[in-house]
Amino acid sequence: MARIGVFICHCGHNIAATVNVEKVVEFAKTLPDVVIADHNLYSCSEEGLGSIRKSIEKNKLDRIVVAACTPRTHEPLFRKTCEMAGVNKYLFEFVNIREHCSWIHTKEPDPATEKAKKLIAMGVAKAGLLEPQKETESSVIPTAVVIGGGLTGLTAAASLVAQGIDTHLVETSGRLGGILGDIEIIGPEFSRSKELLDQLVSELKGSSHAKIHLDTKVTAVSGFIGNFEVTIESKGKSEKVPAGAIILATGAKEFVPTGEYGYGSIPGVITQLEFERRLAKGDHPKRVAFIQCVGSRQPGREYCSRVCCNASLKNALRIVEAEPSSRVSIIHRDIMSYGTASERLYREASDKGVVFLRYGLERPANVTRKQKGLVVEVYDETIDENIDIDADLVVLATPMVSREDARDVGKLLKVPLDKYGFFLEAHVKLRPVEFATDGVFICGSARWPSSVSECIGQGLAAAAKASIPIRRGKVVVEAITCWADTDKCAACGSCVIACPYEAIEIVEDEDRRYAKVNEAQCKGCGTCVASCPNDAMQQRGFTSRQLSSMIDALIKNAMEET
Amino acid sequence: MSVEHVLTTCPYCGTGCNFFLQVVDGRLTSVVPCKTDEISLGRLCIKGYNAHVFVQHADRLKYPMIREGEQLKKASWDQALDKIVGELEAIKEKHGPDSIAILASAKCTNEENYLFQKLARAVIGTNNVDHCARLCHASTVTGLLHSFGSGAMTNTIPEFDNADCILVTGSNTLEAHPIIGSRMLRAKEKGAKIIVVDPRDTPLSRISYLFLSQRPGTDIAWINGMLKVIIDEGLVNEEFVKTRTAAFEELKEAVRGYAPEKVEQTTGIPKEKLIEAARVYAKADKAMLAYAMGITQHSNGTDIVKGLANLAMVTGHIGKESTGVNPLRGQCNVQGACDSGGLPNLFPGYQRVDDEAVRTKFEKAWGVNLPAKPGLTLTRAMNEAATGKLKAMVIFGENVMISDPDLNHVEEAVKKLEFLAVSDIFLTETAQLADVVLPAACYAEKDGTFTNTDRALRMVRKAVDAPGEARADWVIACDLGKKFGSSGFGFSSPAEIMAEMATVTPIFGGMSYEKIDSKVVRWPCPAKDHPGTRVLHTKKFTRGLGLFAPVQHAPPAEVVSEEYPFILTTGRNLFQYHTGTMTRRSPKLEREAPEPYVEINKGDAKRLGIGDGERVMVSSRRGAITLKARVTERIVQGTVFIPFHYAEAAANKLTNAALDPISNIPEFKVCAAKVAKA
Amino acid sequence: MVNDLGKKLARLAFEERGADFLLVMREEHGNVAPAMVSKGEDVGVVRLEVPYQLVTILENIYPWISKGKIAVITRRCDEKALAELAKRKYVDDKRIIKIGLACTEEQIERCRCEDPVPSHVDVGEPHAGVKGDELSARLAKMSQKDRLAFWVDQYKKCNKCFGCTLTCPVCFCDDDCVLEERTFVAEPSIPPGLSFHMVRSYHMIDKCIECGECERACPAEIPLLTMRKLLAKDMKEVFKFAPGDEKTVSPLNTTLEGELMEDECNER
Amino acid sequence: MAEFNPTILAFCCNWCSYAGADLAGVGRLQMPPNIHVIRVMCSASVKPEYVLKAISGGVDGVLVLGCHIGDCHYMTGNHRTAKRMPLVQKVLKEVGIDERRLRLDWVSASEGEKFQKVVTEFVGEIKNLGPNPMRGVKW
Repeated sequence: MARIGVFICHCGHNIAATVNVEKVVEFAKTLPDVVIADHNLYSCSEEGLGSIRKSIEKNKLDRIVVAACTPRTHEPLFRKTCEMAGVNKYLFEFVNIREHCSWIHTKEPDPATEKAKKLIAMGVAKAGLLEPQKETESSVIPTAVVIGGGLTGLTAAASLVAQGIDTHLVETSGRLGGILGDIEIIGPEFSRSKELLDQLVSELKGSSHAKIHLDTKVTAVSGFIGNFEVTIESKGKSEKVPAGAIILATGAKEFVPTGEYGYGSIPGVITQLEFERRLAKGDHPKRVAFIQCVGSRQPGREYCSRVCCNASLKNALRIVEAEPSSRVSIIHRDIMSYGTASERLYREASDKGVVFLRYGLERPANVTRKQKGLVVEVYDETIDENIDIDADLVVLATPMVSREDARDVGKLLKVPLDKYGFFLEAHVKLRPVEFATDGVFICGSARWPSSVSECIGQGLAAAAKASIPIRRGKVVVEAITCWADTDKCAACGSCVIACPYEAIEIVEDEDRRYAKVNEAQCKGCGTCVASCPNDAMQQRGFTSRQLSSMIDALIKNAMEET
Repeated sequence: MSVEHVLTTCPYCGTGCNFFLQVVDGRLTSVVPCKTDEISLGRLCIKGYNAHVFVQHADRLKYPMIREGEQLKKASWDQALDKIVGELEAIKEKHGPDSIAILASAKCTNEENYLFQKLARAVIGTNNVDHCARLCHASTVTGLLHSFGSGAMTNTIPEFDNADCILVTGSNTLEAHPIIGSRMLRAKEKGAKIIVVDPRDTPLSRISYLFLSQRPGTDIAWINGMLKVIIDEGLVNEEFVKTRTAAFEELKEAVRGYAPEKVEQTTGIPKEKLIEAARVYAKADKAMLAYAMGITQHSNGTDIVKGLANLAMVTGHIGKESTGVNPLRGQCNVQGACDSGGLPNLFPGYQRVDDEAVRTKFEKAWGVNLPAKPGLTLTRAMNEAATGKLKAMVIFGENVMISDPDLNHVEEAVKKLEFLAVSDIFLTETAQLADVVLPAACYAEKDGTFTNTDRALRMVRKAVDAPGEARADWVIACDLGKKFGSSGFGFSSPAEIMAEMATVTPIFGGMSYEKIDSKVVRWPCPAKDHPGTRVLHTKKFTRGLGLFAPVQHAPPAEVVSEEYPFILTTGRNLFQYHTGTMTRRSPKLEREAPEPYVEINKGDAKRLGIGDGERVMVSSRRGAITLKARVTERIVQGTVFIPFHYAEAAANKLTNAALDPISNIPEFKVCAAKVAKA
Repeated sequence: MVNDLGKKLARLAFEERGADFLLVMREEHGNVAPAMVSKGEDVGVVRLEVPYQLVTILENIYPWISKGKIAVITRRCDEKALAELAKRKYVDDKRIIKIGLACTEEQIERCRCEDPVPSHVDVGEPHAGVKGDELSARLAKMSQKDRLAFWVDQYKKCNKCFGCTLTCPVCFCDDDCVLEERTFVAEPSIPPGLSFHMVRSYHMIDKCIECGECERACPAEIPLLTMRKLLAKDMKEVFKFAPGDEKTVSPLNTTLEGELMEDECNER
Repeated sequence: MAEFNPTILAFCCNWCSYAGADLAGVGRLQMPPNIHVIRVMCSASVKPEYVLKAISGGVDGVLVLGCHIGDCHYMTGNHRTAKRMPLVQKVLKEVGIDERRLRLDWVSASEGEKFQKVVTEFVGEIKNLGPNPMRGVKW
């Protein structure tokens, strides 16, 4: 029989001002298997943690319930406290009576108190059924695979190689550098992209740790953090690369207009990237009109690509600096030139006579061809007037969009994409360059349209993150994985179909067939649990008996009250 | 590769469902219902579906054992049988044949029981043969014998379908006889009114038309109460009473004092309900009365049964299709064990041992002199053993150490015996005390017949071989007979035994394996060309006129007191069966009801501060057990219920061995108890 | 002695289709019994009008039959059941020889069967299916309250024999059914309450092939088949899915990609 | 008679809806105190059996909240949820229990307001539906 201790937190006034903590403590004492219920002003304070630790030892507690804030922030702290007191950290159950109770029922102290009681009864019921867990460890292959040979991929690879980590760089095209390869000058400091790229490439070529695969694509990925097997294919020949970590740096591509502003039909209407190539060839037109947000920030593609404004500003300056008499105008909806350096670009441009006109989505500019050149008809919102602009060249600043192969890559690596086809990181702030799938990392424009500096920063970040498991040499999997109760399993295979990670297989031994979970591959989503008709599939820390007991506790306490 | 489906009869309750045992290469793999079976209609209860599981259980007894000091040591069949014969002969020599008793078995076939009683009477020379019917329907046999002249169901199971009113009392039919219960459900769907009289709110009472909840031990009060209402309201079937019955005036006199108000005080049944019940039952065109242990297991069980008989006769609800009095027998062959003479006062076919003519008939048939004095009942035998008058017992497939009342007393008695031999399929609590233990074949390993509760002979067919050296009990009985030097045991098949039985047993006179192999035949079946009998007492009662018995309410032998404020009543649950030797070895059944529990009313529990699932100690003047409390509204305040299946908390440690003077049935259903947090 | 029907089936199974075993129903002891025979002369007096669920019997014994082909009398629903079993690798389709049985009108009536004719009829006269189920219609007309009352009354009669699961051809975890535990079925005794029946309904929703065996086996005569039919209809409406096809996968375990609901789910 | 105060169970996935609920708390967004949250890793691990058990036991409403389709932490977990729950509703409907007692919805980690809105709406809806009829049933 379990010996449960319940510790209820006042969180200063945060909880206690609404929930009658003393009453709840008295109630908790009446719950099955509860040997002690206590309360602290701040459970998470040194003092609070200390008193919990003492109580565990004094009362020989083997299950601990803390009713306080949210497990998403504080669970690790209390789990650690349990461990320090000699109790397996998985014998800890967190009840959220702040975010989910006191804070959202501030005007209803009595109902909030009743609710807190029920939540704690549910937590205690579950705690009674918790079992100690052992976290599994597996070794890590000291090799990394970087997918994508653009700036981001090169940066990541170079960083890994510099750390002495064997790294395979896989690039689908025949050349390294990606989009940056088409760009001569990089803003805002007008450095030459070539220098940057050559530097990185030479670092790689010069290292025994690096292996570069051009004209190569990834055709299959199996395994899990520490033990991936990446199948790459080049000119019909395929090769299997074992790897401990994978960095995804497949980048994005420029959106090619579909007839907007006469693109494709009117000569002289080109895209930013096409313009970059011309500039690289040294051809500097006199009269240029940039149109921003072509194909972005509009229904269907609502996002701002963030890099296009800076590109236009940079190129506008290059023109006026090359030939001060040039007439350059930037037709925009808003100028996105964040950060001090970019802000400087904007000011310089306007100082040097670049004309800025503001148009609205509902009244876009109109480009026509006259004998002496192109005419851009703009309705400028700020001055509320129609203006005609003569131009030799109209440059359409289009957004970066996801590559058409993004979805396939996502499927290969079992990682999610957002609705625009960009890859979704595990958490915007907490895990910005990681995927939910351990061991797979994301950086650069594959994640979101990124500037050169962002690509470099993220490339380095991803490399740093990826090197952690490789350096450690082993990975620990949190014990929330699923397993199959082989006695109950009827081998119907529902779980095999349901598992998003292909972590389950039906195995045969002697006369029996049953499901087996590869726990290193299991991410603990529990999809298989809900697919199992006879409850053979179970998830650690979320077994059906544990959750059912919570439901029973709710019913018992709620129905008796009414 | 062989797959067989062997048609046989369920070894559990007395309904006698037929089903197929599925056998794959000698392995019992499952139970398949028999869709064409007239009784089960291809439906089974959870026990039936699991009836194959215990058969090939590792715990089965595989070889004979003889006690050496504390231990039971493996022995050869000859050693074991010689030991038994030797011991019994010596004891008979020293103390006379009546110092020996044989317990026949409601789990054995008719043929086997016939041999058991023959062994006792013709070989050992005593009428000391009885079996557990003593604990369930002894009072039915005595009661109905008195009123009608025959102590069995007057109708057949399928007839429940067409009744307009079914009065069920002292029977938790949906749990104890699920497939008979299903017949009642069919009737209900057809519009029959079901009346349940029971201290417990049973699954059946919850869907009944009327539910009367009486205090345990007050049955005669409500029965007489109904009789009075029927008489006062002119609902008596005058014609029937005039032409078919005797002593109606005495009855009238007897029930005068049972006005509904007064009955309400005694029983706790609201008078309106009692009156309504009386009217519904009396006015029905076809009314079936069904009852079980709740009626019989009282120190005045015989009288209560007579009371029910009165109820049926007053209204003329007997002797017609779907109309009659139906004791529901609780074991696969408890009816048959009685039919075959496993009773101390009766030869096979309910022929009295003290009847000169009958005895001469059997003496001729068996070629020996037979004792005239009725023998000891099972319950009396235990007392005699305790006092040392009874020296030896041979027990075939019964587990008295769980099933009998006041177990501490039983244990003391059994331990006092000079010699005990037990034949069983598992090493039961009783077998553990034996001097010789014989491994028996179970129902799936032998041929024979069971008589189910509606008097139908049901074939039991061998599906698999018995484990190890285990033998069928009929073979064991024959071996013993021969070793005693008797000539009357040279049978080579159960069919031959049935043939002999038929010659001396009028009600079985026309029975033969050829006949019953493909037909459902119910006794009485006096002649070869006789189709058997579905409804009893159609023209006249077996005894001639139906005899009204004036019976009076008497308080139970033990009433509640300051110290023992609760009435304890015992019974079965759906998933376990009797002493659990079979069901507790069937995982699915064990999983449904794995541990002993006591049902206690919500109010009582609150008062005693007992929560659902908490451990409590229940004690009576005879003993105490601790078990889990099941807090429920399904039992009246002041009463607690404990299923008797569980050795670890045997309800019968508490029950009272107070006996009904006529039938000697113990009062399992009422004793005073106290409940406290453990 | 072997009757003509028996002879015909024996010829079909053993001579024409090379079966090693034949699973049929035949007369035994005045009853009709399921029987598995391996020789024509053992077939006996075959009787097909008694609806034994042979697929369930086959499923039970299959694990012990290591080799050889098994011929089994299959109604339309049995075909579907076999498909569901093969889908889950409980039986190897290649080892099963189906002898198609067209159900009688009475049987079709009893099952309220809409799809009674097997893909290949070997015995019996094909008859058209019947549309709809009288009770379903009645339930549809009822108020929610009355509908619940109806089912509660029905379920109150349940005494947990597990006949519905044990005799069901596509109920495959009956060695260890979750309904036997207290995890989702709280009631300690009978009747087992609503969750028992709702959980089973849910488990059946992507498997039930409407053979009606559960209803026939039910001692309480609960109209289980009607509930199955109602939910089968719902399943068709929501996912255009019906069990009984070896190639289809239950929608319950697949993603939304390329499915009707995708958009509707995207923004709710 | 006292005002009906429904008991409601909510399953929230760890990554989106539970975080969303936390955010609602942080924002002190007020809502009726009838909801009792059980945290699961993914809405796809919510066994339909839980819902059916809860409703059979008298719980007045069950809310299943997951990440928006496409945002699932486990890629396509919520796809399964999106397909299971409608059928659970059918099971309820056919037996005579209002399917609105079960609601499936999507709340992202940043949608504290939506959590508040969904909860408030649902509690209101359940109040209109009245107590779970199973509360009154005596087996």
